Amino acid sequence: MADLLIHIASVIAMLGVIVASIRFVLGPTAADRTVALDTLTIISISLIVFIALFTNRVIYLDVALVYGILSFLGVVAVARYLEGGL
Amino acid sequence: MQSSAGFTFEKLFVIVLVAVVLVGFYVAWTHTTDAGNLLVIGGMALVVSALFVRTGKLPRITPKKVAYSIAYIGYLFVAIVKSNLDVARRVIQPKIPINPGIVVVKTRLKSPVGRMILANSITLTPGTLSVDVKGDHYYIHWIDVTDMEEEGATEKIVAGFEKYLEVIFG
Amino acid sequence: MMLLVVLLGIAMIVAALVAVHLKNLAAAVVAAGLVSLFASVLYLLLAAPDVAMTEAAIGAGLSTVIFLYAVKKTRSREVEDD
Amino acid sequence: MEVIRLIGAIIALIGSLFLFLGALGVLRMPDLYNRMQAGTKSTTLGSILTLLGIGLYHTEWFWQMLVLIAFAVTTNPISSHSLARAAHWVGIPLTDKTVEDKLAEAEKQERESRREEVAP
Repeated sequence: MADLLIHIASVIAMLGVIVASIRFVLGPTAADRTVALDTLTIISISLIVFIALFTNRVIYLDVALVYGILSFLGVVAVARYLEGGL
Repeated sequence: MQSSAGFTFEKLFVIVLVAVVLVGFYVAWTHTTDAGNLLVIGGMALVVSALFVRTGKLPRITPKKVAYSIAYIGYLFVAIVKSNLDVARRVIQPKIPINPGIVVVKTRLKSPVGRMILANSITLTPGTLSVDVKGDHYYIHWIDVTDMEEEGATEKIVAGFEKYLEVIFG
Repeated sequence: MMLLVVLLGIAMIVAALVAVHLKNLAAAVVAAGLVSLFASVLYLLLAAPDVAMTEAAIGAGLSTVIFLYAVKKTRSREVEDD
Repeated sequence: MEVIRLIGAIIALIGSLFLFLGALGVLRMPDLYNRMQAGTKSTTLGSILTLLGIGLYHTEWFWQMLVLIAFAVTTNPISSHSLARAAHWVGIPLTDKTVEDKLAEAEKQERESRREEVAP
């Protein structure tokens, strides 16, 4: 029962990746695409943890940690670029 | 090393405290109990925190502040859950019901850390997103504007958080 | 699992095409970041966590910042107005 | 033990549902700031619940999940706030339904003062 629910949860998260990708392709401005990228990164953290769970390897969690630390770096870089700073 | 105030025991205490927090994160991540490993990591954490700790002051910790901090975390979590139900309710309707606008509110907080936490809390609460901060005025994007004036918006958005943050950082 | 690998490959190709076709350079840099995000998850599925970690650090953090810095520098020398 | 795993799986399912709703909000909302509202709030609670649920489902990883939650919650509002500020500064338009924009006047004044500083 619990295993089935976890699998359903991972499929729903994957659907979220697809939906946010559509906004990434459509998005009229660079800032819209950056919002979509931010959302995709946060969903990917959960997706990586799901993959680590299904393959049962603790080392895969390190990739999720790197994304957790660095996910806001690219967004802040784009924001500084738009403001004319950097 | 910006040790402008010179060496004090209070600063040494802050450095050791930061190093202990860093080692705590490492142990939570790796579950290691090896003594040599912990010794090396503890030394590295001390070096890093000595490089980056600038302040030599520790805020006065009282039981009241601790109690208010715990209550604040609970209040914030309830606000996050409420905001998510609100967003979910809006998103799944065929015609999205929004009435957005950018309003200005004013804060009474003085401490910079308190203002930062207030801005981040506003971003996580129902229907509001802090767009810009100029002095003690926050410019907030509100998804459903019910009050355009400064006083009314302040009462509706920040008053609940300020009650706790004033005690914690006051 | 095989299906997920194929989907991620298609997503990488789409993101790369978006990056090539965009006229706005900042948006193209963001699209390049998306390519490396998908590539990182793909490396993870192919059982290479070390490569995935490097791709995450370099692709998401460093290359975005350096690309934007380079775009900024180039533009300020070529455009004479404002 | 089995009950805790089941509770963890249900929490993870609710969290992934919020992640999906956040992505749907990013797709459906009419302008950048409303997209950001959906994208920040829903994904924050979604990742908290998903990671917490997996931590309960696979109990050996509970502390790793807490570290991941700490990083996700602290970095998420910061990136959203900085991007919203930059977007308003470069003049990305709000949707037609907008009733009020107090920041536009303040930014106009700031642009004037910057121009005066640069001019001499």
